[in-house]
Amino acid sequence: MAPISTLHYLVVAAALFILGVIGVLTRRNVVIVLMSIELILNAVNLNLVAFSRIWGLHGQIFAIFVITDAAAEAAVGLGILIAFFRNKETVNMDEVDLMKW
Amino acid sequence: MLDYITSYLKSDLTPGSAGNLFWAFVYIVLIFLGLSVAVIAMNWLERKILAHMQVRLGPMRVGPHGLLQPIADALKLLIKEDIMPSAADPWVFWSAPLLVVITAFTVFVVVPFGPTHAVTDMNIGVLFMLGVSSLSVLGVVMAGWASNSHYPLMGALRSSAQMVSYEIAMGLAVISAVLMTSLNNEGTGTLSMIGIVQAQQAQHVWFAFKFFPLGLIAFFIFAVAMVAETNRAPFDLPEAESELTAGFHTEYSGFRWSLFFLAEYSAMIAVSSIAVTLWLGGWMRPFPNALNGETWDLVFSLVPGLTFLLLAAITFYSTARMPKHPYFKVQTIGLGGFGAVLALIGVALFIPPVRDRVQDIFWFSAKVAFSMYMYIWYRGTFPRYRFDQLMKVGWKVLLPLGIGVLVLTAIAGILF
Amino acid sequence: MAPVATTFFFYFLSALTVLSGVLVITRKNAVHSALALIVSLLGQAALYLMLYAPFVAGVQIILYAGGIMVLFLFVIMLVSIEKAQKEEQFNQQWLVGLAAALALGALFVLVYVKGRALFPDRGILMPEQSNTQQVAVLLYGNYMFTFEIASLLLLVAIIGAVVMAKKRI
Amino acid sequence: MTDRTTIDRTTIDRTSHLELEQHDKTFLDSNELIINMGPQHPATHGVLRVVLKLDGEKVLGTECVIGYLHRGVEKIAEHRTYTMFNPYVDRMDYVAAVSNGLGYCGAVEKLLNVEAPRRAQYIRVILTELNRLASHMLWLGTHALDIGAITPLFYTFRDREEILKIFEKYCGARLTTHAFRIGGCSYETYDGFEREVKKFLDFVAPKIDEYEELLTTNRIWVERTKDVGKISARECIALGVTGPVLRASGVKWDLRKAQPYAAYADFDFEIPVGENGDTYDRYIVRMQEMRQSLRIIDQAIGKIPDGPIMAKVAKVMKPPVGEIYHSIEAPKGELGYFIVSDGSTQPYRVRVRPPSFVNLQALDMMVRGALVADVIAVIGTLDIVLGEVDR
Repeated sequence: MAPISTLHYLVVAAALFILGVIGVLTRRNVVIVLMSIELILNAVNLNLVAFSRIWGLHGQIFAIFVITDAAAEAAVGLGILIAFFRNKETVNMDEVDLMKW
Repeated sequence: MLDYITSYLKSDLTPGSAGNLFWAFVYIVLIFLGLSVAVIAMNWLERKILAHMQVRLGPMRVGPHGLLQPIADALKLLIKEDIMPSAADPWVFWSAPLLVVITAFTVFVVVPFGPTHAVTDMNIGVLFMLGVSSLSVLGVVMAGWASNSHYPLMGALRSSAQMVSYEIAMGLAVISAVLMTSLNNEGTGTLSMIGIVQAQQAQHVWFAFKFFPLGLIAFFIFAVAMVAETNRAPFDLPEAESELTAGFHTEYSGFRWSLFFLAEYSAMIAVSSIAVTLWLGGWMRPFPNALNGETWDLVFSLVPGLTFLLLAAITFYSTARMPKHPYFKVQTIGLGGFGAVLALIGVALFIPPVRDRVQDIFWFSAKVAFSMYMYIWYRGTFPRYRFDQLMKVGWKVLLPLGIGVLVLTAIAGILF
Repeated sequence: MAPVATTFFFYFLSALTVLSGVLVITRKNAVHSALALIVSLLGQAALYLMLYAPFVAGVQIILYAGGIMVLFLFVIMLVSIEKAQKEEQFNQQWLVGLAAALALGALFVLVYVKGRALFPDRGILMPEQSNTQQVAVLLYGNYMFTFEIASLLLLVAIIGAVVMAKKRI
Repeated sequence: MTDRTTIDRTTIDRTSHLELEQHDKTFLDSNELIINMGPQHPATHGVLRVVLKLDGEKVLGTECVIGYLHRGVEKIAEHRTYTMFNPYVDRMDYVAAVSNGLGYCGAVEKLLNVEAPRRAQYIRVILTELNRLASHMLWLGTHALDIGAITPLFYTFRDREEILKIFEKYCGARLTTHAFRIGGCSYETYDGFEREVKKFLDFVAPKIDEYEELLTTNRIWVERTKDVGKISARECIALGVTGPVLRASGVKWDLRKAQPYAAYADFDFEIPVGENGDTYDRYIVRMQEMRQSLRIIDQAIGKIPDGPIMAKVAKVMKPPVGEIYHSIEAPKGELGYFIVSDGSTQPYRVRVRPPSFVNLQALDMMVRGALVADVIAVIGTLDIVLGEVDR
């Protein structure tokens, strides 16, 4: 087998990214959509870390920032979800069609 | 092959760092066995010590002084019917105890019982330990949710909130210890568990006594947070018997329940070993700064053997006090045999090569054992906190204290 | 230490990561999805270790698997999911979504095939011992300002989450 | 969508009936989770079932479901003669059986218009106060256990054992003593009774200090009990709550002083009262009461008179037609017996006013707006015995 190169990692990351995109576009459950976003962010992270192996550590720093961002996004996203659920009693994405309540 | 095996013994690296798979495997097996024995012993000791604190005798029937009680319990749990509620989520219900056990055991990969006695030495050792032990909360949440019942769910919500909030105070305390490792000529600290102990060796002080009282306060924060992390009294709200019957593992029985039990005790040992490594000098012997020199080294190196001889003496004393009745014959012989084994171990620990090898492991285990005793003591003494009070302690007391200690440690590190 | 069985571990871990990724977007039950995501994240943490990024791996385990996912599970337990499970799981535009994803995949394939030269196979092996230090030096040196902004972002997120989730202010 | 009213202790409607049917599916919103605590729960002191309506951890209301230990004691009385019914009352509050007997015997004696001799009265006082100690010790142990302190339980049980030994020596039974007869006492004191009781007093006084040492200034204990399950004197009186719960709210009401029965008028003792009516005050009041009991026993032992232990009572009792209400201060509060006689050998009707049952009414009021953990603490502090609640 060929030795594992950067490209191998990139392919894994691409697969995860596509999975995340499918999840975001097709699922109706808000929680799962949020989790799909996490998948996308993670795919990006994997790319960054894989590149950091070639071009220095900056990629890892970016990965850490992305994780920070993911934490912030999850907190706000879940907060919105709770507020949404309290008003609509559903977690269906298609019902999110009001700008205010 | 033989070379491969013996070559490691001469190196002063951990098997993981030396890349020696054979010895790494041996260490893993040893730690697994040792941990199981420790949990069994802990079970017996906790019941005995609690009993004696509460003016009763504790287990006395199975074996002399109840020595075989934990084994009887384990057998009972294994034979018991394993019940799964019909409305439970089978996969999650099934995997939750496994996850808890796996995380509790995985932590021990980086615990340094001595300068070379660890499975491996990661340069993110502390981070790894905190990370993996924080995974156990997932198992708790899964167990509570999968049971599909009110009490477990409330227990799971309580414990996840509790574990997540105390992790922060814990992390702050850990960082101030890591900060202390950087007080050398190069100014480089380390996250490696072995590196932290070596830093304490280089500075000739346990970090608990560094920058008095800063180190002590950080140790105190960690000591409180680790009790909360492991859901033990007085922070045992998730499994508070009088409130939530048994919390997140109410619906578990038999073998699966025993896995939770095993995980709880090994998690206690794990966090105790982090505390010992970070603040109590890991495998260092006591008083490294005040009582140093060859003579003291020799004196302290005799302590392991003496400890075992003392235990043997206590056992022999108890044997002599056993009732002289044919009914107790087997038990008396058993207790005497146990004492003889202890005495043999004690004598063996005086032989110089063994003595030198065992030093580190003995001191480390002794400190962990002390920490475990504290756990039992807390349980015997304190009432239980209420949930809002628990959160108050975590966020309003420990967190500001942790930040303060961290800042002051940094300042002290620059000044001194 | 020298890595052992890199090829095997790479394929094993990436299979684990991708398969649990598939589970994330296909499970009916949100808790199962979250658990699959945790497995996927842990697999990725192991991949980071293989890429000589132990610090990022540690952060991934603590923050992602131990922190964010617990938050997710917490919320899933708070909102009732029984009703959501009985409903239709995919929305009407699932064909469009699938097509978009396929197009994206084709784009990736194109880029990787055409731009192969951009990603040299030789990897500069980072000295494992000082990874944490190097990250720290960069983080508190070059990226100091970014770091501070990130802390601000987190503060805003905390306030935002509290405001959103509170029953009444 | 249900109306989302703010729930906090000051604005909460403490009297409205709990509507269990009306709830949402999850507990994200205000009024949601219904939890069934008991009848098999480690902290409900028996087979009490409390249905809790929760908002997260906050209690919106409770509903007590009782009757799991109902044995129809009052009905049994209608088919037993006055003497035959005497042992049954021991089975109501089985941790304070002597008090039950004292109340019943006192009531029938009043009905018959006889009075027990002085010596019998003194023995009654000694045994009843010993029993008050035993009951309070059991309460302390279980209450502390509910709040999470497991050790006091064993200490109190160790010391309660000494009391039970005295009971056993006196009348042969430890728990359901049946110590008194209508008209006096069944038994003369055994040899060395005074000496043993005195020895016990010397033994137990430092033990009470020991319990206080473990708990009174324990930070966690104080935090868990201060301002928990508060009830004002007004609310206590409105609900008919008596005993230490009432006294902890600041009402100096003790039947031993207010309408002395047996020989209580002869003794010098104080009525400890609290101020806030919270769980901590109730704890302090009961601890003080234990010390006062020691004082009473000490005085009683010192001046126990000689003489007969039985008054002249007919073998077949036929009280005159009429009705009587007699109440005593049992460890848990006012224990009253209402007996209607139709002139036959059997009572026409016996009605017991059990303190536990009445005090349990206050549970809902005390825990509304509190947390789940407080419910446990409050059940513990009310000191209920299900045998007495259900009868």
